[in-house]
Amino acid sequence: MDDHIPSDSLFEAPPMAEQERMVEAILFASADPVSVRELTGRMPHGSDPAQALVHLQKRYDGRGVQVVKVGQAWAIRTAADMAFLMQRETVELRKLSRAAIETLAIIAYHQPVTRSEIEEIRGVAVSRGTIDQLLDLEWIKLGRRRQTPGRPVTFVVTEQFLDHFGLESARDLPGLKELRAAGLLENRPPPGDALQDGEEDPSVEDGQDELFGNDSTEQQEQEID
Amino acid sequence: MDDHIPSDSLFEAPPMAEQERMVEAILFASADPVSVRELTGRMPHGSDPAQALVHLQKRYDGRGVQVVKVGQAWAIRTAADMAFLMQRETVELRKLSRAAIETLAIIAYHQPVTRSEIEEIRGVAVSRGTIDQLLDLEWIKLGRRRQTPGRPVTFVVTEQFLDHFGLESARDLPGLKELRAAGLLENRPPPGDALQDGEEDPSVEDGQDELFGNDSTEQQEQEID
Amino acid sequence: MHDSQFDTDAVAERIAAETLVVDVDGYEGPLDVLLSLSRTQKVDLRQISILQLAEQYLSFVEKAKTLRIELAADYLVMAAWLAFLKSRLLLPPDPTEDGPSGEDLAAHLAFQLERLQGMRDAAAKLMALDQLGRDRFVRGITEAVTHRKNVTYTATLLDLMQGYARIRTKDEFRPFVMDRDAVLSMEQALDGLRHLIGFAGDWTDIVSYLPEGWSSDPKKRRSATAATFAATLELAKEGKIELRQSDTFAPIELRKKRDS
Repeated sequence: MDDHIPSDSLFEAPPMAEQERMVEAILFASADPVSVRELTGRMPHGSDPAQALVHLQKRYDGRGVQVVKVGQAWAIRTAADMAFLMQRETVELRKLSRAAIETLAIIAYHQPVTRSEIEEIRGVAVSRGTIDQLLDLEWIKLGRRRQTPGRPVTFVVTEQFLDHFGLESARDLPGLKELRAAGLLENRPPPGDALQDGEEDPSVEDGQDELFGNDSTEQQEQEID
Repeated sequence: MDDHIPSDSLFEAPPMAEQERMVEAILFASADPVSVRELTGRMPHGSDPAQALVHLQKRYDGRGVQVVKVGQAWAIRTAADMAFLMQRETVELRKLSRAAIETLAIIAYHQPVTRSEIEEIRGVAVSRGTIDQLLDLEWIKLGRRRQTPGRPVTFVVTEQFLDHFGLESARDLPGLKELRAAGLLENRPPPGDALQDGEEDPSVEDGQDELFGNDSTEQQEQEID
Repeated sequence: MHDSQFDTDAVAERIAAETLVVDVDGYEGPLDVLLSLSRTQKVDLRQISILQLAEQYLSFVEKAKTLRIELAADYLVMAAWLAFLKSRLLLPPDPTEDGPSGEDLAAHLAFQLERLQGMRDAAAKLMALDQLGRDRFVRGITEAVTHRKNVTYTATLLDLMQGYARIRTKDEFRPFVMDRDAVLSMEQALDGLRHLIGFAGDWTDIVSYLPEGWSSDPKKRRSATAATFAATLELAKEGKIELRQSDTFAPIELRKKRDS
């Protein structure tokens, strides 16, 4: 922290207009989202890419390409209404089974979620292949283990998932608020199972908090720590 | 020709601002530069991509990326002055190889020392590359030639070497005895030696002399004289 | 007429049965079947009659049985559970029995169905979003960030010292063999003694047999004493000399064996 102040005065940061050009150049050059951290690392000392991004996003508002936020990173993507021009660029999306799509949705809306919770919601066993396929697409990844007996692994969605579906964060999932308001994201224990599930309760509420409270990415960073 | 006129009137071309967005999106997403003919083919009937390109080029004038003509086709490219952002210099710290460290140590402890002396002490040949690397690092330099048959060159350590290792002079290098006291000797000395060390204090100091003196210091002094 | 009507019914039944076969394959487990059946009630999931649903499910399982369709175990478990639920819902509550009421169980089942439906709807909304590679596109011409690696070699003083110590220690083991100026070997002592024992007519302290120059330096003296002592033992074994020591730590004395 202390280092910053003298170095800021030692090396003058480029004007904001220049910083905006730099961010523009870097984002255009990359197919993958670029994190603010990486932008900071590549731009001259003292630059404020977060600020430059605000300007840049405004500049591209309504253009044929858009500056979008993906988790903690940024990318330029074509505007969705231009899709009809892009037959040539269209990628054959792997056909996902109904099981895979439902499993993905459950992970996205309930994350972090364990396999047995997914099974409880779908009322059917989740095949290894379904999870593998989603892991393979890099749309889901392992989250931190649940602090319950057996310490089961949880699944969370990835930045690639957000990028693919054009979401800034997992909080922007469509219909999330309604589902939550209807109480459908609660992990309600079956009656009679109260004892067994009572133990899990705190962690379940944790899970909800994680989804709505912190950003999912933050939570992932915590995991790394 | 005749077909054109009715179709132009049948399908109204999108507004120029929309056409500009389309060109922008196509150029952005294409893996290769796109010709005007291709743009015409992809855009709605009646569009004038050439005109849209003029607008788009003007819009990107002075930005971090540029709309440029590549042969007969068009592409969005990084502005020339942003090229530096596409390079990432990383400084990789690499440990010196064992051979290099040993060679350097011999030079430091025995300087000035010839290559054949280094080989004699190490018991293995010293590769040209190792010496070159040390010369390159400016940690050693050529000393004066030895006044023996063949007049072999000698090596000595440099100021940079002393700087790097935080030494006032090569004489500050710890002696064998200190190395042993510091537990740096990998092999335990033979029992007889330990006895010697314990009992004969003067000879211990002899040992030090041996280190610098016997072969090296004397020579060094002779040279200096 | 009647016959033909019967035939028509039979055909319809067979078609229904075949549909069922196909449907069982298409179902994603018993909850999915329940969700599908619940749609036939044509009411909001929240107003669904769980009792009616349980009956529908049980008849579904019955039908599957008559058609000899192998239902997976979880379908049968659900059937058993729903039969239990049905009895709970129909019979007046037994005050002696513990556990959740039929209403609680039914409410939970309704919740599960609603939640599954909620997830289905969410999945559909998710897939309807503008997907990358379908609706939105990434940059076609990317520029790789070239990594210019500047390799800086480093070594610490410790590395240097360890390196040197390594070499010097290697050296030390060589001198251990050659550098024997402070060590008298037993062979050397033996050689010397063989020459000298001829002159040893009477008991003499073995210390006096130490070679010249080996008695002042303590280290040399120790080595020479040990070697000489070992040599005298050898000679005694050969029967050339006799040894004696009057007391612990007293001088060890030798003399030529008289008989020989």
